[in-house]
Amino acid sequence: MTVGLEQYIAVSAALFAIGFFGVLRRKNTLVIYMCLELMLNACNLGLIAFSRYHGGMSGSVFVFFTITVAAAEVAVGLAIIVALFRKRQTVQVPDLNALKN
Amino acid sequence: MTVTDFVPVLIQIALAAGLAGAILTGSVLFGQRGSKNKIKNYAYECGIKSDGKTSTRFSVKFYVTAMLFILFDIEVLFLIPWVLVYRDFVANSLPILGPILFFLGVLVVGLFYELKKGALEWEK
Amino acid sequence: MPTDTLNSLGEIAATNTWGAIYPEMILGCLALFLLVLEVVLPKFAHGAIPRIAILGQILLLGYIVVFDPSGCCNGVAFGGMIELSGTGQALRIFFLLASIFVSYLAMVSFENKTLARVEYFAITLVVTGALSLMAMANHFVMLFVALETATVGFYVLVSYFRQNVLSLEAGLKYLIMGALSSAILLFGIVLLYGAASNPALAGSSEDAMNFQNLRAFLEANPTDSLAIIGMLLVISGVAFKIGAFPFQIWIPDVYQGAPVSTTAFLAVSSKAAGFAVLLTLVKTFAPLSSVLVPVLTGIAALTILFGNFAALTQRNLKRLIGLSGVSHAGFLLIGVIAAQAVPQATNWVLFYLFAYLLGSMAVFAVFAHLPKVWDSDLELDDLGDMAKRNGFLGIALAIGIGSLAGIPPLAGFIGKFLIFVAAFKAELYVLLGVGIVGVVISIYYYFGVIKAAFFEVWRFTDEDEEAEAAPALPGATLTGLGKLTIVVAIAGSVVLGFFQGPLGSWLSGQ
Amino acid sequence: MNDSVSLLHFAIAIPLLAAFATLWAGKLGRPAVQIVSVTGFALPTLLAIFAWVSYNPEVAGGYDFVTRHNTGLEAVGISLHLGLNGVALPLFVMAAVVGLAAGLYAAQSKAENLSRYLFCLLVMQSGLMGVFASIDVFFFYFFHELALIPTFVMVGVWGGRERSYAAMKMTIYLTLGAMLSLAGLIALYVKSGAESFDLITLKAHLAAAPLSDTVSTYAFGLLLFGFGILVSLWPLHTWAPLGYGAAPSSAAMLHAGVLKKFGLYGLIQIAVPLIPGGVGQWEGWIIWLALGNVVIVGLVTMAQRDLKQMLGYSSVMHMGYAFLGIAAMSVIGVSGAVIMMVAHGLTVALLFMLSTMIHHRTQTFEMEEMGGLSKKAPVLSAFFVCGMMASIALPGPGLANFWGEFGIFVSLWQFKPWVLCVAATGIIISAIYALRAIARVFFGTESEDFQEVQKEHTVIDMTWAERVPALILIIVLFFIGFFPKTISSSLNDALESEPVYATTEAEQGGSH
Repeated sequence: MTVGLEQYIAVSAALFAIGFFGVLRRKNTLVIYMCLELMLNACNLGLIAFSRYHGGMSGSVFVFFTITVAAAEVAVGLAIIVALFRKRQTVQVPDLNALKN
Repeated sequence: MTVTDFVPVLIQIALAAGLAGAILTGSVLFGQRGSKNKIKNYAYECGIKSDGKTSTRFSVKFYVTAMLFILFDIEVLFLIPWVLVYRDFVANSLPILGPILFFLGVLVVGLFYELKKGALEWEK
Repeated sequence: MPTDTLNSLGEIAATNTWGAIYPEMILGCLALFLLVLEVVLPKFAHGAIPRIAILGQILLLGYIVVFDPSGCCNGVAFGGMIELSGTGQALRIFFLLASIFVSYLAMVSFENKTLARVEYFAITLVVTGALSLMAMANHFVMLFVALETATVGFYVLVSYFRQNVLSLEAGLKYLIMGALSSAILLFGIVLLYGAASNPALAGSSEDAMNFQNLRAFLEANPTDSLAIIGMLLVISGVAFKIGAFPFQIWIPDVYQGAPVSTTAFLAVSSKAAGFAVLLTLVKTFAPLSSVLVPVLTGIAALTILFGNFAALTQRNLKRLIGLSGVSHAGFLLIGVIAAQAVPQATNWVLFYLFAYLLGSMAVFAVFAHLPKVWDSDLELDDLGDMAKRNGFLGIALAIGIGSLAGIPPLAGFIGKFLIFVAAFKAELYVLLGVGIVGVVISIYYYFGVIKAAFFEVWRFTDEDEEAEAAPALPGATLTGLGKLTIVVAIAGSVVLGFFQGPLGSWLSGQ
Repeated sequence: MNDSVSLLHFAIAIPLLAAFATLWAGKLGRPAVQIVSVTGFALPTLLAIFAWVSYNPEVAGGYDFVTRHNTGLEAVGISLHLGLNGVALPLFVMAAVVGLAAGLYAAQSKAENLSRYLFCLLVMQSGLMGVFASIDVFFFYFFHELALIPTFVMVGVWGGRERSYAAMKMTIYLTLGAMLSLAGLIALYVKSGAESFDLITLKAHLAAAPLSDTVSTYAFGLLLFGFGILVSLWPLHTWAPLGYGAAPSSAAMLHAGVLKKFGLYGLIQIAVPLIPGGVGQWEGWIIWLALGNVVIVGLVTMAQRDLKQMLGYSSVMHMGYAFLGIAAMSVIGVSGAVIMMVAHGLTVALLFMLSTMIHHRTQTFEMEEMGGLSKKAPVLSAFFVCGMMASIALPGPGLANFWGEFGIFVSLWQFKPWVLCVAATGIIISAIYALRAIARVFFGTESEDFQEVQKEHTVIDMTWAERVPALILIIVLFFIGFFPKTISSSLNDALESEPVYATTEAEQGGSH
């Protein structure tokens, strides 16, 4: 058996799906956040695979930017989560219900 | 690629597992048994019951520093390709110095701001 | 490195017309300058920094409007990264105007709060620059980076009131939703890139994320399933940003929790940027319109209906305005769909956006002056008090709401009217019907706001009694600058209603 | 292209400016408010009368005082195109006169926060002047809405019983009607291929290339039901009595008297001439619904005990005649409808005003609780009797309404005699409720409620401040009644120039 583009894309799609459902299902904010990062990295994998197998660099270049963006998101996101934890002493989504009308 | 390319990985996994298994079984086989009682099975055989969580919380400062580190660490990503093509660009008089200097300038301003705000001071 | 590569790089470098994006450059540098000022200046001088930010933006806006209202040059630049056009220029002006209002609102709502004052304005500047780059993007890399710069900025702006749980929760919700939508968008881009960069297919290209190349590829093979899935994912990602139907869940909570200035920023600028992107993407995906148009039509209809019906039951002011904003997004979507058949519709969407900007800013400016410590818990009942205490704010609210409701002779009416004409020309009869129903429903809750503000109060209060009680609002004091800002917004709404004048002919001429 | 300004611009702009001046004059006190606002109402009236006198029907296209300005949407085919033709002129004058009366009455009324009240009224007035003066269909709609919005505010803020509910219901209904008619107008704009909202351009295009049957069916349907809601066409009329019942008198005068005619005016000037095909397809609907107005609403009117409610219903009822006159599509019928619109505007305004005066004296609108008012207020009762006689179109040359209904009935006779027979019952119905109202309110013995009221404060007759507006309305009513030619001649010329009316006239072999 040979590992080709299809396999990479399958893995990337699988990772993306896992991340997506994780975001929908999980209760712990930090875990949700990890799932989001997982989705971004799934996209990176796809980009690299495509640009490796189809030739052309733009995919690989895009990955640089994606990683940077992901880092920025992590920084800001964790800051918000920490601030919220200090205020509410919890990061469980069901407990964060002040905004229901 | 074919599966054969992955053989070294398999071998490594096998080696690691085997080594770990070997050491454990060795200690069971050749080690001398002491008397089994609860006290002896505690961590540190000093007779004092251990209390408190085994996992200790870190100060949030660690996280802040880690975030800042990531942010500035990522920028290296853009410097590596720059370094690789620098000579060719200069040789063909393509603009390359200006943009990267502007980029670094922004970074430096950020670092300056970060320092002045005391984000890196450990004791406050 | 091979010479032909270097030559092509040289050609690309030749298209780096930095002069063409001077407004964004200036905004970014101004933001850095503000940060430096903060750490350099002594504490007592920090009050000047917001004023410096606003002044700088006003100068920049004035320069653009007076000296190059129609942009320095058209066509693609930066190796196809951005496309300069009249539309881009109009949106540039739009975002600048919006961020001036937003900065002022922030100044107002930061009074009587203990907060870091300065970062807000720096971030606003950066986000504004990012948004107008987003409007000009001609390449998925540019689009994604600009979009994320704006979004990450918004995370901070939404959760800026660190002492207020609502603000933090809104921030977290926006964070998760925003990141999710970005990820979906990104995956869509990946699939499109994978389809369009496939050498085996006709019309593929190495730089497949450039919109022209992508369009060429889609024209070559319009039935590529990978590309279609990718397109749908990208559209969903953008739909998150504009709060269109299945993806509008975050809107009410985030709008309620965020500081009022951020709410205005999200409602106006973020939405407008989303529509700018959508306009570009609809052009790019034109070969797939057999799939795209039905999807967008469904989204638009459901968005209008949902937004209006959900707004009917709201008591909280910011939730109400947020949900009415959802229905406005639906109307704009009608314009975007029509733009495929009717070219002028693009300019009419722009006109609608300008009208929406003025109306919303008037309303949010009134909210910023209402007597509550946290504007998150403003209710309809707080309005009556306001109209009694301060007739000026009352008039401003009436005009702003009227313009949002699309009541003549206000700008919002002209905007809706143009959208309807576009829909008729494009023969979108279903959407037209839904739009009419939506207008009638929306009248109901906008009317409720007016009712809460005036019906009891206006009749039984005396002008002179008002005059002395005018500035006595516990929330924030209404300064001369504040009056000026509000007057600009409402005068804009009224004048654009009667006389569209230069803006009208400029947009029609674009 | 921008022309010089004409008196129409002033007629529209003066009330608007006066409105803001009034708001500002509120700081200076009541007299200032009254002076400024009355000026704002009087000047347009003078301009309108001047236009009436100096109107020249021989001008090309039938439109006099024509000007055109670009407001920035010329690329879309919209421009501020003003002018008056034989149909618009009488309504324009009527709007000005009723506005003046309403303004005079409001200025001396005891409304709280008078300056704001007059502000709304003046904005409404400027919208009304604009509606009948604009040739551009877009601005025709635009000015209508400009006049409509203050109505909601006035009903909601200064209204009487259940004003919130009434204002809400009016707003929803009228917005729906306006939206439908707007859709119809856009349909004309797009489907005619004219790419212009200019009525004259549209006419030219559609005369050259008429709309296809399907298009004309739905376009006319949209306009018919859109306008129909605005004119309170049965069974979409329920907002009207409720709204008028709750509205403050001046607002009711202006809306029932003038603004409501917008829909009929739109049918006469726009819908029928531009989509002659549509009328045929909807003829049955128009006739049956209009008969519903006349008969069913007429019977409902008879059942009313509340004076103001009764007036509201009767105004709804009379709209039915106008619809029938339009359905006949003959010059005589349509001109009759226009004359009736003018006369009805003046009459209903007068009656709403008088009913409020009665309320001031009896402290109630319940006709059961009144009676014998004529002894205390003979002048008031004289005015009221006169107004009632006018509104039921008492045969006789004195009052304008008679000419209107007469023309309509003649045209119906040529058109469909059976419709005439059904519609004629309306005369009896209206005679019954009118006479009964007069008898209950003014004659007979004083009810004990009324005597209770008299114990608290003495009932005085009409003051001069109240008489002046009433006199203005009555004088104009009689003037048109005695000299109907002053409007009908130019009106008929204008209608003759519309092929649709002229041809049907010839077919039905009628003459006038």
